[in-house]
Amino acid sequence: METLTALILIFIGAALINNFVLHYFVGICPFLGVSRRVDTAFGMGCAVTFVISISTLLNWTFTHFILRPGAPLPAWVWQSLGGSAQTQIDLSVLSYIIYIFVIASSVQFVEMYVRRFFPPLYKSFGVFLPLITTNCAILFASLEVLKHMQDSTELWGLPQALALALGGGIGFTLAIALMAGIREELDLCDVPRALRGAGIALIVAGIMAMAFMGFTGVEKGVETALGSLLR
Amino acid sequence: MTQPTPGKGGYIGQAWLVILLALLYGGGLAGVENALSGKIKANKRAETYSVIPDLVPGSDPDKTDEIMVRGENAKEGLVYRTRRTDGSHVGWVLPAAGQGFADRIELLIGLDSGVTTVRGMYVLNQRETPGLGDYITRADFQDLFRDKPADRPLAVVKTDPAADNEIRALSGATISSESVAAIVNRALANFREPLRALAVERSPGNARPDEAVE
Amino acid sequence: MSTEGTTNVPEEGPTALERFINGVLPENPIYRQLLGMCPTLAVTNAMKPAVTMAAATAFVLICSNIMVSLLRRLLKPHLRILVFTLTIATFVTIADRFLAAYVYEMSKQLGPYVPLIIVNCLIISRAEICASKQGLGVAISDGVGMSLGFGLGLATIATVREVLGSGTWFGLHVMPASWPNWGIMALPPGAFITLGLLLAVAEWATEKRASTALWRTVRMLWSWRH
Amino acid sequence: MAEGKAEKPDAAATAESKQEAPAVRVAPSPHISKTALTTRWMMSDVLVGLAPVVAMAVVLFRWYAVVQIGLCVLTCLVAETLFCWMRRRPTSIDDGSAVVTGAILGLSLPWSAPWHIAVIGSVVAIGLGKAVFGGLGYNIFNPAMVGRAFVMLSFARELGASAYVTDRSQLDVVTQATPLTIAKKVAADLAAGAITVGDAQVQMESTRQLWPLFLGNVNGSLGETSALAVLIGGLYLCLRRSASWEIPAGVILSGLVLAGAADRLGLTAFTALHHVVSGSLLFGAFFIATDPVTSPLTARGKFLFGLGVGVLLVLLRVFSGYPEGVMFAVLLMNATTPLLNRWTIPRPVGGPAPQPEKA
Amino acid sequence: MRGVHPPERKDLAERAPIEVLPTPAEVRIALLQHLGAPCEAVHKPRTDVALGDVVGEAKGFVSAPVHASISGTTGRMSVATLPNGRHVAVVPIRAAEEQPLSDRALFDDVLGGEWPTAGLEQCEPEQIVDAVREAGLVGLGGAAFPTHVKLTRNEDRPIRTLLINGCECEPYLTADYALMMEAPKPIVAGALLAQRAAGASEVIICTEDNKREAAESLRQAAEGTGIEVRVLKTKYPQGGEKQLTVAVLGREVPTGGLPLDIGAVVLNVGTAAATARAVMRGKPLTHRVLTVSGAGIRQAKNLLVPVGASYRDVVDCCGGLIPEAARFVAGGPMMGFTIGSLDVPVTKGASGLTVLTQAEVRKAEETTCVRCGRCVDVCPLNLVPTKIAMASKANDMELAQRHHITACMECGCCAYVCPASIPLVQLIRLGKVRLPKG
Amino acid sequence: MPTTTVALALAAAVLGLLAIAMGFVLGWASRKFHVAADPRVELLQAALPGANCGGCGYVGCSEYAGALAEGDTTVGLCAPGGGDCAQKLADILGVEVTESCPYRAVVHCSAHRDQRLQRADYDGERTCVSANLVAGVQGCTYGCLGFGDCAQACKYGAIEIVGGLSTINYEKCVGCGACSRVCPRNIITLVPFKAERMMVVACSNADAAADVRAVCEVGCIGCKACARVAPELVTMGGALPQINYDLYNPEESEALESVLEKCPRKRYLFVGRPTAEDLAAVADEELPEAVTADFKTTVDDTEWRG
Repeated sequence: METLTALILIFIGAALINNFVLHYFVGICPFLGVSRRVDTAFGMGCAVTFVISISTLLNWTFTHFILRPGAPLPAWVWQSLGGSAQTQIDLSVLSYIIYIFVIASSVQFVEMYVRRFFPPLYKSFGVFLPLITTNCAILFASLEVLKHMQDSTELWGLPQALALALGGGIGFTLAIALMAGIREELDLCDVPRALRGAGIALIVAGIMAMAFMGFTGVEKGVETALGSLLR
Repeated sequence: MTQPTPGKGGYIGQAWLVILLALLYGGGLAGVENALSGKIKANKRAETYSVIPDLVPGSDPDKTDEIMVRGENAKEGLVYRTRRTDGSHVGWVLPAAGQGFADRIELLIGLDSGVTTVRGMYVLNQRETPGLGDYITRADFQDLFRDKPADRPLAVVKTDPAADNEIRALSGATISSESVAAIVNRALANFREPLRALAVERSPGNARPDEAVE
Repeated sequence: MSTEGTTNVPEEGPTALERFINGVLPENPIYRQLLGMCPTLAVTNAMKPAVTMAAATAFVLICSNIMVSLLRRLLKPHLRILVFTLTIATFVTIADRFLAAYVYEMSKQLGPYVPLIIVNCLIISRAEICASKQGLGVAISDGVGMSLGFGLGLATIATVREVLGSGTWFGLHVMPASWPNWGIMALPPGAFITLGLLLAVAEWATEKRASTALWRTVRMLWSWRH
Repeated sequence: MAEGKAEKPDAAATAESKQEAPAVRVAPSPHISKTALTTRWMMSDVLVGLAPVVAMAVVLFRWYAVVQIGLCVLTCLVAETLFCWMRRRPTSIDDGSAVVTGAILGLSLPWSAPWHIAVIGSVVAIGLGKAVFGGLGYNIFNPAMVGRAFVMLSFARELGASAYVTDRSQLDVVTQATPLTIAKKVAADLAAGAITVGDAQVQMESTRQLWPLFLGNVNGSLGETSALAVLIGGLYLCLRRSASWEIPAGVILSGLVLAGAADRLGLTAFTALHHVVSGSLLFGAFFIATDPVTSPLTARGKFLFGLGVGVLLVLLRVFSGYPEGVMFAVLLMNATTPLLNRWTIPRPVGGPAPQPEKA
Repeated sequence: MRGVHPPERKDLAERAPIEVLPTPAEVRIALLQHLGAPCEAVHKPRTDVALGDVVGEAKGFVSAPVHASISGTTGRMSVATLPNGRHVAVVPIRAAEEQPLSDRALFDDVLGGEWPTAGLEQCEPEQIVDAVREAGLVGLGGAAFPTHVKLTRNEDRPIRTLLINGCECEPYLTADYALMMEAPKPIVAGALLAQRAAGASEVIICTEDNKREAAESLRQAAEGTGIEVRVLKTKYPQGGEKQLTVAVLGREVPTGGLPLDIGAVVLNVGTAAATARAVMRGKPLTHRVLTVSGAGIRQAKNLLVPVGASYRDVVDCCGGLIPEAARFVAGGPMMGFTIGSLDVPVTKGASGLTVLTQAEVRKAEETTCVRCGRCVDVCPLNLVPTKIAMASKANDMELAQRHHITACMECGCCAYVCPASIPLVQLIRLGKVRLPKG
Repeated sequence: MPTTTVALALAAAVLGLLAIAMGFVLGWASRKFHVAADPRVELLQAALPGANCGGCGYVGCSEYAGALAEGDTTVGLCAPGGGDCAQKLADILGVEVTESCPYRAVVHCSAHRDQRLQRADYDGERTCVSANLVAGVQGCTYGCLGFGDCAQACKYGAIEIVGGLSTINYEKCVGCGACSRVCPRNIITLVPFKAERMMVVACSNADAAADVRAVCEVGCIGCKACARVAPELVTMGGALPQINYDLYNPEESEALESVLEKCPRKRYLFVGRPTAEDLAAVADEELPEAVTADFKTTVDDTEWRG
């Protein structure tokens, strides 16, 4: 039960309270660049959610088995080379490189796969894939997971990692879809010339971030509420 | 990423540069890590250890050891056992974390050796509202926890404290204050008994610092 | 693959000085190119983290420019992005570890935003546009110029946010004691709004640029290539 | 307000032709219009609707209310003039929207807010809430709520729950925390197991009576205390069609249902009815959410918008760190308005037009 | 169903009997007076033509010939800009000294005399349709759709109901009212003929409840013919085809379709009367009843006007203009078109001339849309006018189409209620022009 | 320190293995999943920076490359790539500058406000395209409406409304054709400027003489005098003369002079004076598609409304 609560909290946290875009500022580039039309924005959001889940899964696996201090793979190599069981091999310095490699190659793989076998899907969603490689939201999710895999007070397993990825992806989709709706509206508005484009988009994002600040403390409220409900 | 073209030669053959660089960079990074990891670890350690004398008065940070303790909720947690310079057990530093108003709050709780009194509290990490909730990092707030009873839950009140287990909330930041108290309460509930058991089991004098403790 | 952008192209393009000047103002990465928005927004609540971030980015940018420029004749077109990424990620890791070792407080405060330099479009686009085509000297001066521009951008935003949000600048009190701190400036909305308004100011200033002496100077320098 | 007109190149042309004054005037149809109906008229209607609320605020909070609301209105007018001047446009203060924004902002602040909050809030409301989008009619978010949120996040201490109770006051009404703050605290304590059910009942005693909540003899922001005054003004607006009844209906309906559910589950210390009459739910439903510019166009969209505001505000009240959620709920729903407009395009009489083949 | 209630102002011309316009010195017959292909002139300049002679021949099925409305001599072809903006060729006819019919005789020829309602079985449907086509009959309510096209039977889409539209919901206009009051017989006769031609099983004459006297007069005339006279609620735009079918039959004409799609045909009362004249007397459509009204005219009148007469002649006949007159609207104030000068010929579809004064046309200055949604509330077609207008203005045709721009009938309700005085109808019309062709 | 050595070796090995694995998998995948595409797309993509910044409005470089290959868009949208990139893209696409003389916009109406007859005051949306929907704004249904849609559309500030007439400043005009696309009356065309000053027909009214006289003091009355003087250079399109610019030779000034002289309404005008600098500025730019003269009055396109 406690795990379930934790998962719910991680999910809500990533989607609403600490929304990736509006709170952590990751994924700003597509948030500003691909939010001119609602349909496109929604496609982008779905693609990000998909990729973020896949890459978090892969990166968690890499971290768990290779990169974290005391991971089984280097330990096995070390021991088979005759090292002592006490000493831990720490490869976490490679985390960043491996993460970005995994993200880039998985994106490319998925892109090629979808393009070959599901051309209509590629039309509507695959075209966003290359853009996602440089989307910091993906890397950020993996980094957050990494942080919690190094943190002794709250060790994350795969479910937690996926909850974060999914929440982050859905939160990104929500933010970019709202933004796109507003920007379609802004096309009909008499925005001062100097503000047109990125300027007004950022201010709208700022006001949206203000609105999302309203969710501050929801984690705590939900935690307490779930606690009392389950009791 | 650009679309790779199907190679005329072997694909790997084309990528020799990448592989070479990978090896080079990997080695280089390992070297950097080797050179710096000691210092980074020391930094991390220092963060906690520098406040230990403050949290448990009389303790010597250099004589502190880290032990894993299984709490009441069956989860293992790291606990610092602090000792005087002469090696006698003086108290515990218990790291705790929990949900604050905005985000997770991480803090350290200083306890006496019998876990009867809170000797101090220090907030390590927080992201509370600037200018409001983040007042929990101020010394005057943290001092409120000094010498509070550790055997029953602390309560947050808005008036001047009447009982000894009451803490006056920060004006305007009740929730952050309450969150801190709640984190302390929960950590104590989890570890009060196991720590007391440890303290009795290894009363000063016959404790061996590097012995693994279950 | 064609010869476009790869080995046998004679080296051409702007000179080192032009690259340098370009980076600072005319092609300012933040205000003109809108690159690297993520750190721009995330670490500018105060000057200290902003400057640290700018320094880290500068280190990575300059190093990756050097590396890419040295390797430029070996790059295969379809693998070049891979090489760039690998290089950048390596230098980012190094920067990250150095920060953790020597400025631990800052490293903690910057958190995930240091590793996120890897996906800062600025660095990869400099590698692509300049370093992979031009010599070492140009690449370095480009890196320095762009870094300065980036740092300038971060510093302006951080100045506004720190002064309004905490009444301080680099931690020093600059506002009267009665100044009510605008808490929002330290929060995400403040970042978005400040950058949005500063972009507008930059846009407005460029519109009026012909009349400003500063711009005339820059233009004069710019025209040296003719 | 001839925005966008002044810079048209035919300005001179019109002036020139005026001299000749040809008798004939041509124009597109229709050639008659409901002359009584203008934007200014709608805004003054809102002000009339606000009158009982303002009156109640003055009765309860005396000159604090007068100063607060007056300062907001004044600053909004100055800011409006300033921003029009910056854009080299003719001033648009005469359309009355700035007065409405100022009044609503003033009414949504606590009596104790210091003067700089009113000033900053008003300037931000007009500047970031309205001017950056191009002025009245273009804003995406409710200007007053943008200003309110800005100062709320900036000066959390002066606008937080504790700001309502200070010893500086000589007012009878502010001896106690706002009802929602009490309810929130009690619910949280109860959920955390810090107090017993009996304790909770004792602590809720002061707010159990519905009448004081309804009449307004309780603490709160200037405009939110009296449900009665809000209802009078709000119903007037709905009857005059200056506000769409669908929105308050949606807010109240979903508020009642959700608050009732929360009450059943023991997540809140208030009943559904208490939730509706306390805090700024009604004020928000009738005066803030109904801002036509930032709410959807169609009846269905408006109702959905109202439902959304109600749902969000109860959720925020129950779960979030803030005792009240109207401001954030309205801003969040404002962000969804374009999407709601997109999804609630009504079916035209005779069905949708046959779409031309896509190339 | 939604709509608006603009001030009716029908009292100005309501009581005025139909007068005959004195034969003008010159008429200018436009070669395109209907929806469809333009006519081709058949006479060289300086040819003598008699009243009723064909002046322009129809080309194509959806077209209608035009006829000389006076006797006289044709002149050199010229051009005119019709109220709807169409720039068309016109054939001028200079009036002969001698006109075949005096004013009184003309009235009797067009509307008076006997109109049998029995014994119409001898008229074959094809015969009726042919007569209607040769008479150049078009819808006199405004849209000017060639009538024979409407009445032609179609196996695939049988016509069940014939609606005779006497709603005349536009303010000021009383031409149909006057016709119903003074000449109910030809309306009834024409309705019966049209019913035979179209093969409709029922005929309903519709009018609004502010014209109860007209309904009574029609009821008397329709006694024993099986025609129902129905009185509907007064509301603008009750007389629109789509509104009428919904109000009477409870069925909606599909967007982009015709009433025919739901088995109905809608004819204006004037068209019905002209049908009777064309079939029973073999006379083409040369005259029509026109309301001249509004505060800017000295004397509001209902006039029987030859097609092609200039509005200046019409105004002169009504005592001229008052000095404050500022706007000439061909048609009613809600959907009518302004004309830049009075030298514009009257067409078959013209229903009136409303002259508004300076004071009436001074509109409030346009402000920005505050999205109050009043236009949405009144739109009889359930559209979102402000969105369509804004999309059209910003040239975002995708958005406009998503909001069903083509469904708009430009009735003007939205612009009538708009508190911001935005020319919504014009912007929507602009959007229709900007729509991708094809 | 064996730990260090092993860590070093392991780090290098892990990265190296990963690189090999990736290279292998992706290489295999790219063969396996290969989709035949326009070869130019790949070239274009290689020429683009690959920053995938989305600044061009397309989602990523590959989509922009695709759009370029399809001819849906123009080179030069890539901000990170800059001018060099645009040049490269143009080279790949084979976009060349074929025309030797620059085009310039010409307004085929020369009546200022007071020369137009039957004018009325207009209360409505103050744009040409909207005013064009209302009859009777002025008598001439062909002439310039003067609300300045073209001036608004001109990015170079080359159009000004002078006395109700759209007037082009040839110092600034670059011949982009934006004005001609927005003019609802289609009276702005692009004329090949073979010389600094070109002769143009400054009227679009195709009606007969009497009708023109009724609405305009200066409009062309279709007298055909010009066509008789220079039958090759000038052809009559109905009642309106048209200059055949293929045969137009700025050197033969007598022919031009005679045409100019013969015109009773003086509706032949010389316009323009693009400077040498201007010519140089556009010499390497891609020229827009020429807009050919179409003097039909656009009200004919609108739906019939009763």
